[in-house]
Amino acid sequence: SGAMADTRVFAAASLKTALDEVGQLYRLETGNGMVAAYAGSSVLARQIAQGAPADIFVSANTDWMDSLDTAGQVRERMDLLGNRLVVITGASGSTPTGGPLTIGTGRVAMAMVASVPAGIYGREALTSLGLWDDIEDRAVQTDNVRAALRLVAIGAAKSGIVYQTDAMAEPRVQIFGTFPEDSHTPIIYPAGLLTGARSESHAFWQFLQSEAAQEVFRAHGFLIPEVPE
Amino acid sequence: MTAWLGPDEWQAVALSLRVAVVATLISLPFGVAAAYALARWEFPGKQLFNGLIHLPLVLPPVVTGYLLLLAFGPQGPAGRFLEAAFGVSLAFRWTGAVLAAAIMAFPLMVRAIRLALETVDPKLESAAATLGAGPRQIFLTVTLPLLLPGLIAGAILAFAKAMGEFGATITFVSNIPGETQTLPSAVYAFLQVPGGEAAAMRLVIISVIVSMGALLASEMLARRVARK
Amino acid sequence: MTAWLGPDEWQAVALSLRVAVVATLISLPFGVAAAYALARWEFPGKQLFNGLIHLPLVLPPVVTGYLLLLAFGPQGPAGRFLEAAFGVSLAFRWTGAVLAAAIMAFPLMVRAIRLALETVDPKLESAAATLGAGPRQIFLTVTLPLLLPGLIAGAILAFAKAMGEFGATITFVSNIPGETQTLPSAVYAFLQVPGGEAAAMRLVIISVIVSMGALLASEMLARRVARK
Amino acid sequence: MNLSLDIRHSLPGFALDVQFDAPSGITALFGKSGAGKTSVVNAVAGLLTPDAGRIALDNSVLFDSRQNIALPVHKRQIGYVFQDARLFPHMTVEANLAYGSRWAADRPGPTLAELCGLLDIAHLLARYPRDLSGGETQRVAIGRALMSRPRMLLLDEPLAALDASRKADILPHLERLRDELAVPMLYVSHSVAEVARLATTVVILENGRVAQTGPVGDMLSDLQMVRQIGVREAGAVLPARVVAHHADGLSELSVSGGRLFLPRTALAEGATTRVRILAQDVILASDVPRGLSALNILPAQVTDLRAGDGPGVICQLRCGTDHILARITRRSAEAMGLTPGHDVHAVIKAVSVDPVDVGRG
Amino acid sequence: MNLSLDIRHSLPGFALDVQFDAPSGITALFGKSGAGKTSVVNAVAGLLTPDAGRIALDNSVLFDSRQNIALPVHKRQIGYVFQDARLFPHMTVEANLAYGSRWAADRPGPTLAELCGLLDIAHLLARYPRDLSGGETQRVAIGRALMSRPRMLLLDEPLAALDASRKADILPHLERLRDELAVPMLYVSHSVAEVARLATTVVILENGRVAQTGPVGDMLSDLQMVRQIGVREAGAVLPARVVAHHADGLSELSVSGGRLFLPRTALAEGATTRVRILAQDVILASDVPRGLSALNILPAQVTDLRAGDGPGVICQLRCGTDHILARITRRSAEAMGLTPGHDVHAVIKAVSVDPVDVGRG
Ligand SMILES: Nc1ncnc2c1ncn2[C@@H]1O[C@H](COP(=O)(O)OP(=O)(O)OP(=O)(O)O)[C@@H](O)[C@H]1O
Ligand SMILES: Nc1ncnc2c1ncn2[C@@H]1O[C@H](COP(=O)(O)OP(=O)(O)OP(=O)(O)O)[C@@H](O)[C@H]1O
Ligand SMILES: [Mg+2]
Ligand SMILES: [Mg+2]
Repeated sequence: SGAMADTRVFAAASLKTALDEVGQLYRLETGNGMVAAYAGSSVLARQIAQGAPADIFVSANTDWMDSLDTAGQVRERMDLLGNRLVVITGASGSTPTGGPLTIGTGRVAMAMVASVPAGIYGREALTSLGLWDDIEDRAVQTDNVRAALRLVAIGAAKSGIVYQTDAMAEPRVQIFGTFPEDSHTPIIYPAGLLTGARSESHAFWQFLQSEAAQEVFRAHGFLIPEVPE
Repeated sequence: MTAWLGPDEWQAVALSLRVAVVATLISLPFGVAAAYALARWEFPGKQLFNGLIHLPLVLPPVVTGYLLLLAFGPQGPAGRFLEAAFGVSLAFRWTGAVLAAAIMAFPLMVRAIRLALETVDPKLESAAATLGAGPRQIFLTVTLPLLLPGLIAGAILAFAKAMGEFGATITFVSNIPGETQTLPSAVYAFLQVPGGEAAAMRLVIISVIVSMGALLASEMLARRVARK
Repeated sequence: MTAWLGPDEWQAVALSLRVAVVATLISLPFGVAAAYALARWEFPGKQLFNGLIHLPLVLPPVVTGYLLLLAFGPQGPAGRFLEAAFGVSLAFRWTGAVLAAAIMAFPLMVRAIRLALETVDPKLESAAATLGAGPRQIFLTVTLPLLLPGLIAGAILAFAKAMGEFGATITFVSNIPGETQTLPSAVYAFLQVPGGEAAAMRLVIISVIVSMGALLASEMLARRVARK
Repeated sequence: MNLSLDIRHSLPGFALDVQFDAPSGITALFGKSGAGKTSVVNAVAGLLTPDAGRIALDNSVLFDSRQNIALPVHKRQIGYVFQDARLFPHMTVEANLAYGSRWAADRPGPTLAELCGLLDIAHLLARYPRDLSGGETQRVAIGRALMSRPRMLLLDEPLAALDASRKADILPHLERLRDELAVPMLYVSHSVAEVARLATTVVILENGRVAQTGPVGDMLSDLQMVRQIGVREAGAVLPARVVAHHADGLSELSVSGGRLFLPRTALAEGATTRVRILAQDVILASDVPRGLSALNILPAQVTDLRAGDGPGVICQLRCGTDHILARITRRSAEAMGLTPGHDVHAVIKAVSVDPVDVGRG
Repeated sequence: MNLSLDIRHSLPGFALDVQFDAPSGITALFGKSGAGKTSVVNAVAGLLTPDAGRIALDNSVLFDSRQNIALPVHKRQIGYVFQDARLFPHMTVEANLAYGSRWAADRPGPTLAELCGLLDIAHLLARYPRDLSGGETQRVAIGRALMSRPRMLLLDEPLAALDASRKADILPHLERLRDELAVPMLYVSHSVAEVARLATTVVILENGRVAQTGPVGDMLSDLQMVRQIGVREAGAVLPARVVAHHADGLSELSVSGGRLFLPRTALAEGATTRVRILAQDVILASDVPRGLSALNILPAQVTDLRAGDGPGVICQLRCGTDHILARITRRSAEAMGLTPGHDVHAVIKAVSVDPVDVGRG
C-alpha cells in the first residue's frame, strides 16, 4: 500500500546496478518502495554504528557485518550473495589458453591488497597459487575494485584482478581466467536486517531471498550461496 | 531532458544546489566575522583558531566527515544536544549536508575575505570615525563595501566548493536518494558500477556548468563593484 | 616512534611531504603567471582560462583523476608524448602524484596570489617605471615583493591542499607502496578495515601537524614580510 | 570653548612632549616638517593615544591617562581634514559629503549647496575620488569635515595643495566658522600668512616640544619670533576699526597709531578687524616724506633694535599703543642714526597690506 | 634641450588641448586646481597616452600618434616627483634612494651623501616610508628622482608640503641641476615665488588649454599677466650682475637701470643673476627722497598704467633697458599726476628683494 514507507537499504556501492533492479522488481510486484544508499561498506557500517536510519545493510565483506553483529546491531543475518575472482585483460588482449591460471607481463590492477576486500581476496589467491612474489612489484592498487577494472578498460594496466560480476558488465575487458574457488576465502556479501529496522522492511527482507530477486542477481553474475541445513 | 537524466539525478542536482546555496549563505556572516577577527584583532589562541578553521582543508575529507559523524551523529554529543535543545537533527539529513559543505568550504571563504580585508586601508576607517561613525557603522558603511569584491569572491569559491564536496558529505550523511544524495554522491555511485561513466559524466557536466556560471558571474560582479 | 608507525607509514609520510613540496614549488611560477594574467591583462578567452583553472575545484576529485589518467596515462596522448619526447612517465609514479596534487591545489594558489596582486598599487609600478625599471624589473623589485604575503599564503594553502589530496591522486597514480602511497591513501586504507581507525588517526595527526606547522609558519612569515 | 592639552608620547627616534591651551578661535600649529604637528592633531582626534597626559575640550575630557579615560574617536565630535584627504573611494563626491552629515550633531552649519558653491565642487558631485585632481580632492575633504558640524575642527595643512585664488575663497569661510559658529580649530600650516589671518593663538613646535606659544599679535610682533617665523614673514598684527569706505576703492581704518588706507574690505563701517603689516613692507623716514606713492605714513618711536646674522636689522616701533616691526638694512639704520627712543615715520604702502591679512578681529 | 609638446586628450567632462615648447631650463606649469597640470606632466612621463599629438625631447620622439610612437615609460629617462610621493612601502628610505640610482644613466649627478645632506634625510635612511611625516616623505621622493639622473625632471608641486626653510634649502639644488647639469624641468607649482626664481619659461594652463606662455621675465612684467598671477605676486624679473660684496653684509648688483643693494648673495663678484622685484614693493617718488631707510632708488619712466577693479593701479616703468612694475593706489597715481612718459624715482627696499627671488641668470 502507498502508506508504507520505503525500505531503506545501505548497500555496498558495487551492488548498485543489481540491487536497483531488484528494487524496481519489488515495486512492480508489491507496490512498495525501496531506497538504497550506496557507499563503501566501511562508511555505511560506521554510519549504522552511529545510528543511521537504515533497515537493511548489505556489505561487500563479512568483516563489517561481523563488527555490527558483535555490537548487537543485527537482528537477522544471511549470506545473500557470492562472487568469483577473475583475471581480466583488455578486450583485444590475448585470449585465454585454458590450463592453470597465469598472469601476463605488465602492470596488474587490483584493489588495495591490505584493506579493500577484492584486494585482500586477490592477494590470498595469488599467494596460494605461488604467483604473489611475481606480481607484488607490478601490482597497481586502487581504492576500489571498479577503479582497477577501469584501469584495464582504458589500457592503463595490462591485466587486472576483479570480481566476475565486474568483468561481465564491462565490454572493454575480457575474462582471462578464473581463480580456483579454494584459492581464497569464499567471497560472501552478507545481508543483515538491523535491530532498528521498521516493520515494513521485513517484506523486502523476504523479497531479497525470493527466487525473483535471486534471478536478477544471477543475471549480473553473482552466485547465490547455498543455504546451510 | 528528463530522459537525459533520471528523476533521482534531477533530485540530486536540485539538492546540491540547495545545499550549496544554503551552506554559502549561512557561513557568510561567520566567515566575515572570522576573517575580521583574524585580520584585525590580536587575541590569545589566535593561531589555534586560525588552525582550526583551516583544519578541513588539511584533513582528508573522509576524516572530517567521520569526525562530524562522531560529533553530530545521533549518538554524538553535539547531535544529541541539538536534538534535545532545538529538535534539530543533522545526521543523514540534507541539513547535515549543508553543515558538511559549509565546514569544508569555510577555510576558502575566510581566506578570501581576510585577504580582501587586509587591503582595506584603516586610515579610511579612522576618517569615518572622525565623522562620527561608530565601529559598527564604520564596518557597514566603509569596511564592508570596500570588502565587497573579496566577499563575493569568497562566497562563490565557497559555493563552488560546496557544489563539489563529496568525501565529508557521504561520510557524514550517507548517500540517501532524495535526502542526502548530492550531485557528487550520485556521480560516485555511478562510477562504482561498470558502464556508469556516461551517466556520471552527464552529472559532472551539469555540476561544471553551474559552478562555472557562478564563478563567471562573481567575476563580473566583483569587477562591477570594484570599478566604482 | 618507529613502533608507533610502521615503516610503510613512514614512507607514506615522507612521500606525501615530497609530493606536496615539489608540487607547490613547481606550480608557484605558473600560479604567479596565471594570477598576473588574470589580474592585469585583458585577453580573449580570459574567462575560459579562468574557468579552466578553477575546474579542479569544481570537479569531483575522482573525475579529475580520471581525466588525468585519460590524458597522461600510458595510453593517453599527453602521456605518450611525454614518454616519447622526454622519457618521462607520470602514471603510477610519484611524479604523477605531484601533477595531481599541483593541479588540485592550483586554483587555490592562483586565487590567493591574484587577490594579493589586485591590491598592489599600480601607481607604485609606474613610479618604478619613471626610475628606469623595465616591466620585468618592476615585477621583480616592486610587484613581487609587495605580493609576497599573498604569495606565501597561496603557496602554503597549496601545500596543505597537496598534503591532503586523495581522490585525484589515487585515481591517477593508484596506491603503490613506496612509490605513490601518500598519507591520505594510507589513511583511506586503514579506514577500510574494522578497527583501523586508531592507525588512521595516527596518520591524520601527523598530517595535521605538518600542515598546521606550515600554515603557522606562513602566517608568521607573511606578517614579518608585511610589517616591513 | 577651550582645548587644553598636555601629552607625552614616544616613538622610536622621536619624543613628543607638548603642553598648550588653545582658547576659542583658531590655534595655529606651526613648525618644521617632522616637528610633530600631525602627531599632536592625531592625539586630539583620538587617532593616536599618547603614552600619558590629558586632553580636554572645556569640561569634556577626551583623554586622561590617570583616570583611564580615552573617548573613542567617533564620540569626540571633532572634524578632521587630513593631510592626505582620505576620501572614501567607493562613494561619489556627493556621497562622501553626505557621509559627513550622516552622524552630524544638531548644530547650525553650512548646507551641502552652500559648501558646493564655496568650495567650487558642485560640478564634481557625481565623480568618484580617483577622478579628481589633487586640489579638488582636498576641497572635497574640507567639505566633508564641515558637513559633520564638529565641536572642533582639526586641519592638517588643508590648503597646501590649493592655488592662491582657491585659498582666498576658502579662508573667509573658515573665518566665518570661527566667528559665527565659534567652531574652534587647530590649524596646521606652513604659511605665516594663513596663520596671521586666521589664528588667535599660535603654538610653535620644534622637535616634539612647544618652542613658543601665545596670542597671534604678540607672537608675530615679538622680536624673538622673527627667527622662528623667518625674516620674510615677520610682521605685526594690529587691531583696527573700519572708519569709512572711500569712493576710489580704499577703506580707511583706524589703528592706535593713526589712520591706514587699504584696498576696500568687505567689512561694514565700524567693524573691528586686524591688519598685518609685514616688517619688510615698512620703510622708515626721518621726516615726513613728500611726493611718495605710499599713502600710509604713521609717526612712531623706535623701541628696540635687533641685528640679525645678515645685513638686516629688525626694528620694533611703538605706533600708538601697538607695536609694529620694520626690517631695514644695518647701513640704513646707521645712516639714520636709529636708536631706541628715536622718533621716526613709518611709511607703509596701502597695497602692501594683503587682503588676506585683513581678518576679522 | 628642448621639449616640444602638442597633445589633445579628452576625459569625461574635461578636455586637454595643450601646445607649448619648453626650452632648456625650467618651465613652470602654472594654473588653477583642475586645470590639467598633472595630466600634461603625466603625458610627458608616458603615464597618460594622449588621444593624439606629439611629444619630443630634442630629436628623440617620446610620443607621436601619427607615427604610432609611444616610448615606454622606463625608456624615457624622465624623472618624476609625484604629487603623492609614491615611495615604495616595502623598502627603507635608503633602499628607495638606491632604487633611483639602480638604472641611472651614466651621467653626472648628486651622490647619495650629497642628497642626504641637502634634503636633510640622513637620519631617516633606515626608516620605512610609513614612519615618515608628510614633508619627510616628499623630500625622500625628490631625492629618489634625482638619484636616477634623468634627462628631464618632472616635478608636480614637490614643495607644497614643505616649510619655508626646507623649501629654501632645496631650491638652490634645483637651480644647480638646471644650470650645471642642464637638466630641464617641468615644474608644476602654485607659487609664483618659486616660479619666478626657478623658471625660464612659464606656461599658464586654464581649463585644459594654454592661456599664456613665454619667458619668465616677460610674463611676470607683462601687465596682462597680473590678472592671471594675482596682484600680490605680480612683479618683474631683471637680469643683474654682482658688482661687489660689502662689509656690512650687503651685495651690490648692477641692473640696466642702476645699482641695487641686496642682502649678501652667495654668488661670486661678476656673476650674472636675476632679481625679482614685486610690484607692491616699489614705491614711486616724484623727487629723489631723502632720509629714508630704503637704499635702492632708481630713476625710471612711466611707460604704461593699468587700473584694476579695485583701488589699485599697476604701473609699468622703464628702468634702464628693463621694465619693472609698481603697484600703487589710484589715489596716489592721481595725486602724483602719473601718465606715460612721466619721470619718477622707484624706491625699492633692499630687503624686499627676497633671497629666494635672486636666482642664477
Ligand atoms: N612610527 C614611527 N616611528 C618612528 N618615528 C615616527 C613614526 N611616525 C612618525 N614618526 C616621526 O615623528 C615625527 C613627527 O611626525 P609628524 O607626522 O607628527 O610630523 P609633522 O610635524 O606633521 O611633519 P610634516 O609637516 O612633514 O607633516 C617625525 O619626525 C616622524 O619621522
Ligand atoms: N578619470 C577622470 N575622469 C574625468 N575627469 C578627470 C579624470 N581624471 C582627471 N580628471 C579631471 O581632469 C582635470 C585635470 O586634472 P589634473 O589632475 O591634471 O589637474 P591639476 O591641474 O593637476 O590639478 P591640481 O592642482 O588640483 O592637482 C580635473 O578637472 C579633473 O577633475
Ligand atoms: Mg604632518
Ligand atoms: Mg595635480
